[in-house]
Amino acid sequence: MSLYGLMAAFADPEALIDAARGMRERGYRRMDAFSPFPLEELDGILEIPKTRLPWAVLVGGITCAALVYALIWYSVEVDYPINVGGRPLHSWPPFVVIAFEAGILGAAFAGFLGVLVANGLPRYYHPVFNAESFTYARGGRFYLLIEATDPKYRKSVTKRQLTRLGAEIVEEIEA
Amino acid sequence: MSAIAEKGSGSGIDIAALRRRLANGRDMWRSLDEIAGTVEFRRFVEAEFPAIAEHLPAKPNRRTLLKLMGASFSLAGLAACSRAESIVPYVRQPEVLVPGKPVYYATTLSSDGFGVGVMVESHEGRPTKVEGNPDHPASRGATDAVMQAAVLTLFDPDRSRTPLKDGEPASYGDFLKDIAALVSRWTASQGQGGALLLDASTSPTLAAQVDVLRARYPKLNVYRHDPLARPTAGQASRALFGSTLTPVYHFDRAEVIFSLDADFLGEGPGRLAYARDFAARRRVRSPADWMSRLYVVETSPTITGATADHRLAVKPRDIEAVAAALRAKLGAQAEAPRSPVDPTWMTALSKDLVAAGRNALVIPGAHQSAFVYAIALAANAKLGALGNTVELIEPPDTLQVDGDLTTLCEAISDGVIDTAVVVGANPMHTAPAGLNAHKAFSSLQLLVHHGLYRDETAFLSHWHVPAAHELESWSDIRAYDGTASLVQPLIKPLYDGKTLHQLLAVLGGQFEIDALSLIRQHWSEINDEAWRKALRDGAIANSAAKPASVTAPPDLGGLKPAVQAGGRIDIRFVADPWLRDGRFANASWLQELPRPLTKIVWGNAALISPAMAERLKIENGNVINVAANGVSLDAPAWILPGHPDETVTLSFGFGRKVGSVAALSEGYDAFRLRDGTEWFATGAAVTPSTNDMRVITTQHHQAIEGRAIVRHASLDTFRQDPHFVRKDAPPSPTESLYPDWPYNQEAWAMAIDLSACIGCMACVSACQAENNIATVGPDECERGQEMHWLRVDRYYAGPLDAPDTFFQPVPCMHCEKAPCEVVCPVNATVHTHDGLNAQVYNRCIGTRYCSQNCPYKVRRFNFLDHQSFDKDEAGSEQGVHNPNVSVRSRGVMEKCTYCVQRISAKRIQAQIENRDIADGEVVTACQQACPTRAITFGDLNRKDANVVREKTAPQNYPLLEELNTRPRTTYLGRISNPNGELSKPGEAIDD
Amino acid sequence: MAKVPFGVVNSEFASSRIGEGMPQIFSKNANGVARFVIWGSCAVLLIAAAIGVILPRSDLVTGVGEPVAQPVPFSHKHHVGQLGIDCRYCHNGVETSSSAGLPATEVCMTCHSQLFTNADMLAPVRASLASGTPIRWQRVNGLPDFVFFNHAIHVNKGVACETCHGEVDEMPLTRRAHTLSMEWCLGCHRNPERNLRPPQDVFLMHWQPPENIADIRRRLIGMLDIHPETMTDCYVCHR
Amino acid sequence: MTEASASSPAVLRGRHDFPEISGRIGSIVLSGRLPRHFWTAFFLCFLLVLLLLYSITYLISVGVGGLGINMPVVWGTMISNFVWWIGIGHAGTLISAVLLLLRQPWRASINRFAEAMTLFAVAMAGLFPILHLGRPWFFYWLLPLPNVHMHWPQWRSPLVWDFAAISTYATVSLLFWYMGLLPDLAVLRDRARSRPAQLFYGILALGWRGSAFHWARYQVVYFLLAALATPLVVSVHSIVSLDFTFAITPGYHSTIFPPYFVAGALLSGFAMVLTIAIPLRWAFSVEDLITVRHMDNAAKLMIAAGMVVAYGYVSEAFFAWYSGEPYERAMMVQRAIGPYAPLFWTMLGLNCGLLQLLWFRRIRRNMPLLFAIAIAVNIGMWIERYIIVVTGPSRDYLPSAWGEQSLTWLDFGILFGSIGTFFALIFLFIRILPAITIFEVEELAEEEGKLR
Repeated sequence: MSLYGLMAAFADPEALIDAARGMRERGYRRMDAFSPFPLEELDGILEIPKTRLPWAVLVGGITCAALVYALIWYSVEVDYPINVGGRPLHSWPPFVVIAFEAGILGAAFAGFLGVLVANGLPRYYHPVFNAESFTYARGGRFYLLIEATDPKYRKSVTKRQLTRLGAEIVEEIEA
Repeated sequence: MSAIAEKGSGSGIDIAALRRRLANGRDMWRSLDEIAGTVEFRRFVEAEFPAIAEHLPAKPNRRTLLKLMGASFSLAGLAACSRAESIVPYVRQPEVLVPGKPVYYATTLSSDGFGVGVMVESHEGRPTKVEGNPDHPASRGATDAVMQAAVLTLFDPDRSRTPLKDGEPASYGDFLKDIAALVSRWTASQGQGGALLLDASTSPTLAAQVDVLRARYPKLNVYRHDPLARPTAGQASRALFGSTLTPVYHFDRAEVIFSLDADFLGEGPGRLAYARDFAARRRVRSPADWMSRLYVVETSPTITGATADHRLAVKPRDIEAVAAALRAKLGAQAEAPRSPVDPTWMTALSKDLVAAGRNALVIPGAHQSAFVYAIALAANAKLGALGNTVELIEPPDTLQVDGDLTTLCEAISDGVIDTAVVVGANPMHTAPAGLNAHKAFSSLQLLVHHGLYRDETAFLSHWHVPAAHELESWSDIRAYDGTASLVQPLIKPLYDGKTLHQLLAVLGGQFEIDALSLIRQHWSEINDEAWRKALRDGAIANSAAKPASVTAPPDLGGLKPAVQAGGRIDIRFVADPWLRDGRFANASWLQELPRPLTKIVWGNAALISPAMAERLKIENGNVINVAANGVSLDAPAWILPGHPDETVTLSFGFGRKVGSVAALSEGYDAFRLRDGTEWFATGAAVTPSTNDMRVITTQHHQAIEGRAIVRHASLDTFRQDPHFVRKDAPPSPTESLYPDWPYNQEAWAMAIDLSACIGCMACVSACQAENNIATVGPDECERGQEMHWLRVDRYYAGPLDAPDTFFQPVPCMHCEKAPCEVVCPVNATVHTHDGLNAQVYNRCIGTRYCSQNCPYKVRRFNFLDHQSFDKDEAGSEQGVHNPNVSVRSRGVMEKCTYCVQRISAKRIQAQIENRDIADGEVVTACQQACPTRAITFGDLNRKDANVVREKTAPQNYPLLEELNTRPRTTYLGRISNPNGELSKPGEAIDD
Repeated sequence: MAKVPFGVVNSEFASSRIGEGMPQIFSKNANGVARFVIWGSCAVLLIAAAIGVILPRSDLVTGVGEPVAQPVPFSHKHHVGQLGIDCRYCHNGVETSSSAGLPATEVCMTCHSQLFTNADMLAPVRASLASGTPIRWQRVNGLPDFVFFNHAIHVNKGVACETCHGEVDEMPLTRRAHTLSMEWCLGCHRNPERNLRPPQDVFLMHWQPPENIADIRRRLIGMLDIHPETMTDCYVCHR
Repeated sequence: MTEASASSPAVLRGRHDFPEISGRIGSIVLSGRLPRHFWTAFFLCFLLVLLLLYSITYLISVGVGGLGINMPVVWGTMISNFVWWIGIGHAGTLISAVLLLLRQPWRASINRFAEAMTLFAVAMAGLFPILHLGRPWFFYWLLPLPNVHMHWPQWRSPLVWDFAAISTYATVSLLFWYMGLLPDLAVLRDRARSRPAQLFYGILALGWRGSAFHWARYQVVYFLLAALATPLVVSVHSIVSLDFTFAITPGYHSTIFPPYFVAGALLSGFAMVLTIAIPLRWAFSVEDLITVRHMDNAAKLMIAAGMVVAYGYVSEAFFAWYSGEPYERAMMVQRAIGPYAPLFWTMLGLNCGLLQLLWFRRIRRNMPLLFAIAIAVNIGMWIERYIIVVTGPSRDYLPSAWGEQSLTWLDFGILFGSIGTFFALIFLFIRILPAITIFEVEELAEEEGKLR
């Protein structure tokens, strides 16, 4: 049974942010923070890279719109051309409406699936859940995880540092 | 379930009890509807028609019965419409018959006893469609609305199927046994106490058979009961010329026509021919063309009055005064009587008539008094028209009778008659009010009834024998001009019915003889070749009556105007244009066909003038009590613009409750108020009540709202400005955002001449028959769910009391830029290469968006399951269906297709023969039926096509052209020809 | 809705020790199971779609190739293949009518009053003639009621019997040779050329196209005045 | 803390802490102890669900002829119900997406149930185009599916656009809603004591653990979804309005429809938000989370939307006159004095007249009165849609074809059935999922410094 890391619980967001900053200053890199709601200050501290998901959304949208438009074009020009109300076969204005809706749908799916894939969800079993204090049941505390694989990680040292930074509970969690 | 039905359900039918109840009065029992819920009815259906019984709900309602009505329970080809998976060939294939190809037979249908020649389309021995016979003088290729329904009545499941003795099913053999006893009794007594009551008929064979019977039984009395009889032509000509003659008119020669209450376009045996000639004389396509002028004075609005250039509505009692005034104006009588008509009007009319001279024509109403009739004949003689526009012929009806129903009833009461044989007539429904025919007939020793239905009279009779339908019979009949026409069967009698000739032969002791040999015997003087030709043509060549040459006396042969009765209000009786005396009451097509002027369906109403409604403070549908001749009836009032004041129009044909369809309809029975066979009653009383009765109409809005929908002008205006249809009309858009679609092959199109349209509704009925259009029933009609693909709109313009009436047939316009097509989400309505706006029923999912977006509102939706899509479930009601047209299921949109099945058939034929489709080869059902040729159909890409000629007429315009839908159906603006000297009341024509 | 003092619930909650337990509620396998379920559902959907595309075209649904039991086991193989009777001898409406026509009992009996007069197999035919009751054949090539097919036009424009009905001369019991689905009909209506042959050859079985068939077909289109652009109009089949 | 919340008075009332917030919201779901009247109301709604099922069964077995529709007015309540429900659906997306984009933090307490309302309203709306069909079992012919009939949808038809728009809208709304639910599902997962509840919420939570890395991506995509939903929500009702605008029927053929329909949608949507929120906050005593300020803001938006709608009415009438089109003019006159005039004037009274009361702050903050106005607007907006659907075709080009339709029990059965089903779904939602967003309220409390 290997050790996954140390989980420190803090009472409020400010304490977590301070602790994260402190740990970072101490050279820790393999960290993660857990909070019941997003804390934007952590992005810089944890060096969270800027996500490329917006590009996925854009590509998803454009692809879906183009595919649907192509399907429509194929159906009216190639597969079964029919004179409908004397309108041209390729009546682009109405077709754009459908392509637009399809684009939105594609973009939304790309975004939703993208965020799941990028976040590795669903992930029902995760080591952090092994921490007894880790729960959102009471609205959630604010947690800082130092992974055991961090080069600076020294079990007792790290634990002490965390406690000093205001952690209410620090526990070791198994992988 | 209706209240009526509930009343009856729960108790079994007991025939004896029914008869007892029936004995109490004429409307005691209602219909199949009443007994529909009973155990007996179910058992009956199950035993006779197991296939139907499966689909019969536990408590069948009116809708079910209507659906069952669609056609016969057990038609000949029942084997052929079994499970779709099995196919049944012939055992011996008839030589002329190729499965899949229709065969046409010439035959003749009777209309009030006179023949109109038809061609009947038959599919695998199943007659499905009636078309006019172009070679027949009374049809000239046209049909009317009623004739179209002949195929429907043929397959009517309510038809009587078995002989009945005292109401119980019996065999024909038993009947013959009883008749054999009668024959020997009559032979012994020379026919003493015997009476024969005949329906109206001009059959020469019948007349000959009656003569034979008379010779055999010298004491036999022959009566005729024709509730719609119009005997005055004979009376007037006897008074004037000393011989019984009847007039035949030639509208193709007439320049000025004056109708004295004659609805020559809508009624009478020659109406189709007259309408054709009349319209031909009013065809204006260029300013150089000329048209006749029609003056009408009438006692109840008719389609003839609607077509007139000058129309006046007068009370029935005033017609004689109008006639007398005319006589005075024409100089035959020095002193003009008091005229209800403006003298300037009369002066202008008489000047016009005199100017036209021998090309003038004065037509008396056939139902008018002999006095009016005689004045008209004398006027024609005076104008020199006799022999030109009017010819007098021997009446086609040569049967001599001993009296009418009244005489018969008197004879029965006097004990002179103890045995009566009723052939075809239904006196228990159509007897006049004062005559207690029921009592008289009940006292008969033996009453034999022969008829299509187990009707009111059949219920009273000791023996009822089912009659063969016209389409099942051999017979002969004369047309209005005396042409002897042959009736030949299209199908073997479905229910083993007998023709009237067979029945008369049986009475004469010939028990085994068939109708064909009786007819052939009568016409034995013509050889076999001529006979075959006559069968092919539908008429015996050169059998029309020769005109008699007569000279009119200076006086009227002693005819005097009738004495005016007291009271202010007159009643005008009319026969319902479709149901006639009620004999067609069980035909759902006719019940649901809007009446030309009122657009009322499934019932009748008491028509009154707007002024009278105002005085009585009543609205449409309020019940009024009409009392005359000591009796009264309640009827819903209907305000008809242009109706003469202080007059109530009551129509016959309704109030019948025998037959499941007839029972669905509402309305009153006007026979209950009628005295004798009079068409008028004076001194009536009208009392409004607080009740309402439902009157169902298919057009709720009558005004044209100032829109350029029906464009019209007088002939003078047209000559000044041939393009009058462009005047005051919204400009027609010439450009479209969309490029034009090429139509390289055919480009089907239609032109409808509004000047020629007389609103007779033949087109609508023909469309219904051709295209398997469902009837929906009164409740659905009331909700506005009727299905006619083609409707004839009727608009009024001008003053309420003397409006102009316009008819406009509206089929699908087949727009090139069809708004309906672009909104269909599933491509169920699209354009074809030849410019048809096709409707693909099997692709339709019923969003109804197309109808929402149709500015002409010509699409029709199957809101409910009106006819079953499923062959198995439909059972035998497919009998009348055109096999080349899909039967539409519930939830599907449908509309006029320009009879695409006919286009397809002709195209396939042309392509097999590797040629183009000729102009006039494709004829739509509406076009074919139209008596005035108002509808032209053809290919726009053929420069010589008729339709192209019509469309290049200056008065051609597309309906709602400002919407740029580019309709293929266009209209020719209506042109009338009013007399410039008369500022017509409510003149809306000259603008 | 009546007001409920929320405090009760709340205080009860406050006093409990909810959520102070082990938050790991799934085992380590759960992630694998989740992946399996996700990819599995994708696979099931794909398979279902494939079935939806393939099944309606398969013989299972269309009934192609399945001999239909008939009251009389009539063999086209014998009559056409071995005896060489022309199609039109029995189906005599085919050149003129929408319906090719099924032979009347009489037609069967023209030969069978002489041949196999006592065969048991033909008893229903004899009975039919005697009683006047038609033989109830089972339909093999059926179309829905809203489809109007015309034999005459096809035969006259060079579409052979064989093209739709297959090699009936090899069918001991008649079976459907093609799906007769709209897709199949349109296949030819959109591009009729490749199914044409000179009209005089339409009744031949196993017709071998000559070398220059492509050329012949091109000329046939013009000679027979065939306009493929008009042949996909809905009303060509649906009226 | 954002600018908006800094410059305006606080949204929440009182002081809160995280356990209290999560506990109060979560226990509605997990304790399962709901007021007795909750179940009574649910039962009443369930009766209406049964009515809906019966009506649908009747409709499908008898045919659309059971409704009051006829020729010429072949569209009826199925279409007006559809437009009405779609309109109601709009407020949810607007509150959650647009207010998110505008960084309006007060949306936090009401966005969850507003989104749920959207979903259920769209679900109800989605029912009607199918029930409207003459042959509903073939509704899938609107989809480009591979088939042996070689069928394609007719892409030019607004009904196909509708199909695309509604299904996109429903899907995107669902994704957006579910994404918003993830953190709250994690809370419920952790709070759940029983194994089934743990599994249920656990599976739905997808193993959400609130990692900062996740939050970063989550926020970007959540924001992007909101950005996608905003043009979508506008396009959806515009497309719905094109069903009418595309048609040449008088009264339909009007360019004002798209903006006017969107405004109408917002009006009815906010009315429905109030219709649900006012009883909800009272019954569950969450007046301190869903405060009077929320109600006040919604009321202000309502009157704003209402004024645009009123402008739509005026411009419709004005352009009917100004166009010089006799058909448009006649239709407009007939709308005001014809057979549907009583409905027309009722609509004006409810949607334009009564709404003016909301100018007064005291009325906006008087909950019973506000509730009554919201109900009135709901009714008024249904009438508006019905009038738009029926008056045009009942008075179109050819006077001979003029006619009115009637309403049958079936029309009402389906309408009330759908309302009952909608509320039944809302009740189920309240029972099963947190009706107020836990994490956003916590965030808001944090930002407002309302923590104990």
